[in-house]
Amino acid sequence: MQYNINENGYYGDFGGAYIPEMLYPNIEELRQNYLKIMTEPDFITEFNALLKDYVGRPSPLYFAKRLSTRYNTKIYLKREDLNHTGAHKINNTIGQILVAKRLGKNRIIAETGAGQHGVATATVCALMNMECIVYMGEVDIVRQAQNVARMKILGAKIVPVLSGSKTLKDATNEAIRDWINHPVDTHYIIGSVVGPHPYPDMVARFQAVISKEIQWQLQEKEGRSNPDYVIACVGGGSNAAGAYYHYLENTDVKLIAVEAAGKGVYSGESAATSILGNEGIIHGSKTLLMQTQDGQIVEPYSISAGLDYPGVGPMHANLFKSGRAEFIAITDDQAMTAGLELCQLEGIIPAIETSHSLAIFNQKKFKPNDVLVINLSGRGDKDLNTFINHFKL
Amino acid sequence: MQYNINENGYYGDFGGAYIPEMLYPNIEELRQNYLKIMTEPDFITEFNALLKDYVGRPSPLYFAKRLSTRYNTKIYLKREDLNHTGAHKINNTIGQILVAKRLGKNRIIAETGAGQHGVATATVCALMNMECIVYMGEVDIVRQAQNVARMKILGAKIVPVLSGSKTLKDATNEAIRDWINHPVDTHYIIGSVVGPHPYPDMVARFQAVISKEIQWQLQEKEGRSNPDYVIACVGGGSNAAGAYYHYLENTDVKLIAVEAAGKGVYSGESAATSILGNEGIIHGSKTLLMQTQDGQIVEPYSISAGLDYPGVGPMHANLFKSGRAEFIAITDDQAMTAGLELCQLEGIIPAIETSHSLAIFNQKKFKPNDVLVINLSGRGDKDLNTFINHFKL
Amino acid sequence: MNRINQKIQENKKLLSIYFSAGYPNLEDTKSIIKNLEASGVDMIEIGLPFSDPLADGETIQQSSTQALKNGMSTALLFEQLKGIRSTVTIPLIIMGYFNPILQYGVADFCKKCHALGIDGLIIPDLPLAVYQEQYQKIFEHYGLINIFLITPQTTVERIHHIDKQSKGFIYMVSSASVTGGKSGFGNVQIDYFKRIEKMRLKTPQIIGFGIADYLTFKLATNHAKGAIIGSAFIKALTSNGVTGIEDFINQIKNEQNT
Amino acid sequence: MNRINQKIQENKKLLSIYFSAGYPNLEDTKSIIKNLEASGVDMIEIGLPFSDPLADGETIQQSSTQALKNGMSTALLFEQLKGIRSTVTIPLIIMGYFNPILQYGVADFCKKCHALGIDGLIIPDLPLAVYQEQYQKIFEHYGLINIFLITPQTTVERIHHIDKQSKGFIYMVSSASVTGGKSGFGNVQIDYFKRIEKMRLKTPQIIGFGIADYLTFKLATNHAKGAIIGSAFIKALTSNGVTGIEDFINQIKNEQNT
Ligand SMILES: Cc1ncc(COP(=O)(O)O)c(C=O)c1O
Ligand SMILES: Cc1ncc(COP(=O)(O)O)c(C=O)c1O
Repeated sequence: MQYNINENGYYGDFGGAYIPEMLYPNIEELRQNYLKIMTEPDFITEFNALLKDYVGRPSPLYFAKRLSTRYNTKIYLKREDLNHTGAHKINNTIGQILVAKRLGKNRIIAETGAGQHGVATATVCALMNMECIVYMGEVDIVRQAQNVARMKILGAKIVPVLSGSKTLKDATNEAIRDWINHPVDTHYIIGSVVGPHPYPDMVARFQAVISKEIQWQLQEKEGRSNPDYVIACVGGGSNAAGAYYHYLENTDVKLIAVEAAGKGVYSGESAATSILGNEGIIHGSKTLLMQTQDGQIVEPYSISAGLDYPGVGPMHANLFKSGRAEFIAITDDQAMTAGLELCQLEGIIPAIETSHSLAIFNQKKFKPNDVLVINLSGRGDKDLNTFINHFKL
Repeated sequence: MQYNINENGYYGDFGGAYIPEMLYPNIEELRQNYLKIMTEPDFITEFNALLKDYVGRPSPLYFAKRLSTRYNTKIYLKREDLNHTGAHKINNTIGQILVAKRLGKNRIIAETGAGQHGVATATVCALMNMECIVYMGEVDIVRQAQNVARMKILGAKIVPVLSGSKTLKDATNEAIRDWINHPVDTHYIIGSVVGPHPYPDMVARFQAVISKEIQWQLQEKEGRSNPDYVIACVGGGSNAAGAYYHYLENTDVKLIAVEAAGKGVYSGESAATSILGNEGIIHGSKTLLMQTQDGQIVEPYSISAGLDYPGVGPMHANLFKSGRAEFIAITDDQAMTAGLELCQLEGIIPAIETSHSLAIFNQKKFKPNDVLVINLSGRGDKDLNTFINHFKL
Repeated sequence: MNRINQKIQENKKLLSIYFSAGYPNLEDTKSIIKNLEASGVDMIEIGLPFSDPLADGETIQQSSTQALKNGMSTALLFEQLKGIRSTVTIPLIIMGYFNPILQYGVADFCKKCHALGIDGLIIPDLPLAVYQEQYQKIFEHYGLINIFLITPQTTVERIHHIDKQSKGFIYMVSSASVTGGKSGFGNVQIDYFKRIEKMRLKTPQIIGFGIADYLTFKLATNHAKGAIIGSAFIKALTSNGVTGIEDFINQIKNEQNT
Repeated sequence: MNRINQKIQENKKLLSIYFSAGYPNLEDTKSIIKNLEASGVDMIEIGLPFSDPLADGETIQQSSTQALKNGMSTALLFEQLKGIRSTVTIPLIIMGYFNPILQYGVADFCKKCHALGIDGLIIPDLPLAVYQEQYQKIFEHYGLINIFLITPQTTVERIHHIDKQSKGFIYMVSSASVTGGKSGFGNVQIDYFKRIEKMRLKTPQIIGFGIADYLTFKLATNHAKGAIIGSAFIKALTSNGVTGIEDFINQIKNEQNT
């Protein structure tokens, strides 16, 4: 079975490009060029040099001793939190800004939820001297104020989005509208493995550096390049896609995707797409999404802005449907508790998104000799107030 | 001439251990053991493994293209901002916690100004399961609120210091008093190359990894291991000590130390110790400090909490007196402007401490072929509000 | 022959009006349609509201959101359209995003449209290629015309391709914009209109986006078979309600001081 | 013979009092000294205030800070002490941190002390080794005794070493603490006092830190030649001023209800 994308832009039944004609030229330009650009030697050189010298890759694969002892299994953390700007998001924005440059674009738009993708986009725009406009839901602007400040200081323009649930989904709509309004000079840097083909594939390829590094790092540490489990949280699914990428077709490696169950999967305030969603179209892609019987998209909820999205990328829809990945839903409270536990056991403050992955130990037992790699997708500096308020510290 | 420490614990005329008898056993225990511990193979292995897998070293040496173009010279940034917790401080706290463990201590105290050292200490205490008490001036608690939140989440106890100028100097006094009160079980992790011997030397050795990496990284990039200039900001001087360390005796490499001139060197609100200070004793060390004719220590001022200190480490006092390093004073405004410039040219938000180093281009011209290494000692996430307010963004 | 094709053959410039079903009030659908026909409109696009209308500007977004809040749904819209053909004769087109149609079931949806006397569909986010591969047969089976869009950025090759696949008319988007953008046309648009005119496509074009009044309607229809008004009409509905429809249409059709 | 050594030879337990010069009022120095002597105190430590007294607790910190605010300085203290020996006969010791002394010039400082009739110095942050290497000759030249400290953590070897170097008395810090800590002694302190007693050092010990009242003074002097009161005295000064000194000293010397 094939878990990566096929030549038509689909992962099994999922994917494609369900876009209005207004976006056809942009998407087509990208589709025709992305693989060509990504395989040009000068692109590869520039991309790799920036990943190394600017982003700080390779990110370490850290054996979490105290956490491993606590749960009596072998836990490695893939330290994407140590990347420049503090999350995996920058792997993708570095890649896309280089693509945009080669496509002759000079204006960049992006959506953001947690603000990490917005910061990562504002960062590469500063680096490449491009105009940067970031769409962000008003709810997220409040709960991720720190990242808003960072974007401003980096020179980006932030446009508050007031429609819908005023979160990531709505910011994405607004970014797409901007792109329709600026079809020639603008590149839209999508922040996850969502959107019309070729975005899911392009973003997954840029994030694939994560699993590529895990392979040799684990070889160094454990004498084997395959862990038993790779575990990642899934909002749109880009950090998971990157962590799974080189293991997709290798079924010795079990994949676990962790979704946000908000106040409880069936509480009406949740973002657990795999359980609550079914097949449909969101943001140009056929995938799983949370929707009414009528096909209206449901407003999701999660304490973490980056998982507060009613869909998942088409790769993940296929991993779910095929059973290739196991999906686990984690509530706000479970995530917060697991996040705080990591702080106090390992001295690492994880993003609340990431904290969801760390909470799987409540739901699943592992064997003492199991080798787990948890993708530590981002640091929690943006979430300090949420932690402080949640635990009344 | 010798610029590193001599066997008596002095850099030229500076250094020594001017401590009350109450601290004699602690300091003596440390003095007798630190070099022995630091050269034990198992210490070296553990230290290096943590630097690599936990801290994320080596930190990149990044060629800043747009900044170099702007100032028509070759500027490399040593990316200590990418370290876990966001500054160079963790190099030292990792080292000291391993020393403390080997000395059988289970209670850790620290002072902090910017909060970076406090966070770095809280972090390693969580990692090693030790009690952590951090002394911090009340003024700094307000202006570095983000780091206060981080320390709390990491499980540290923060003790507000209300004496004196309520900043770094006073926090240091208070930490020393704590140590006097807890002479047996407690290790004091000093955060800079200050304090009684052997602290300046021990901290410098832990930070020396910075210049060790610069040597091979620059060799890779420029075919030479010696830059023309190494530039670093100096509060107590630990990031500078680390960046200079392997170049100290190599006078082909010019050293530039950047101090905080606050509202102007002679404004009465400054922390430019080399200009305003003279020889004296502060925190157990003979060095340069800002003092009245009567030997009372003067309360310093800088917009940056980490440079808001009336002394410098004895190594720097000697580098100044001997002329080995050039000292440049940068005002609040100059630093803020240079910090914002880096954000918008390179997509890197520096700490305000670090921003001082970036402002030297206002005061000094370099040749197009000069190779400069600026130690990017920390990231500016803790300073976002200060940036936003300063520039009314 | 499909009512759209019949209408196209009439020797006149066509005025088509878009509205969001269920707005301003849930039960306005039928009376809006009747009023539009009575006012002399040539064709109607009934908007099936969607929660996330990503090709639409604020006006249509808000009318969709309100319509959904009012309780509009696919089933209800079909319910409201029952018997519409007993009085209304002009072409009726349903315009909606693909997901609600997909959830209803594309075949069921088409079957229902056919039964109600709907003549065509505009589904902005159903790309031509997917339509052809998966849905064209169903549409044709139920005698529904699927309307394709072109924009100023559409390449010549693709315009010819779309022309070949099109029945009824081509929805010619006046400028690179979501709906409800600035109204009025500059030289860029006029050049584009002329460029398309010169291509002498087999399928007539109806221009949409940015048409709001007599002048823009006139300008657009100088170069095309007709023009579509959406956001401007919804704004008028918001201000003046169903009873104001006749006045609004008169203003479009007759030069007068506004 | 130095007044300290003479005093030590007296067959009695010694009460020594510390105060910060310039506190509560800038000009109180002389009258505090006189009142102390009049009240029967055996020895006085005159605190030269320092901005950053890192071995001191809150009480002495605050008195130092206030003294500096009042305008106290090294030169002024010397000025105030001029002629003190015309009336005061008990030993006078200056206790201060090293930096102000260094800035004055150690030799000048000692010379001045000598001229004024000061008998000794306590400089907590001037380590024994540095003293021996650099300053001992100067001190001796001016007949000043430098007083060294021992603490419960000081090793036996070091105690012997300090004993050998000491003249006058050894300042025996009662517990691991800055000044002004909890007053009162537990078993740990008593054991420590006994341990030192048993060492039969050549230099008499005077115990400081944690002595506040009759009971603690009594306990300490059971095991040592004398005891020093600092923070408790300063607190009394803060509450009752210079005129309350006699009462305070009486309370220390005589068992009574407090
Ligand atoms: C740290 C972190 N992890 C995870 C996510 C979720 O995104 P994705 O599912 O694309 O990895 C985000 C989104 O902002 C994030 O900031
Ligand atoms: C980022 C950063 N740079 C520099 C400093 C100054 O310390 P030092 O002079 O010891 O490097 C600090 C202190 O907190 C800091 O946080």
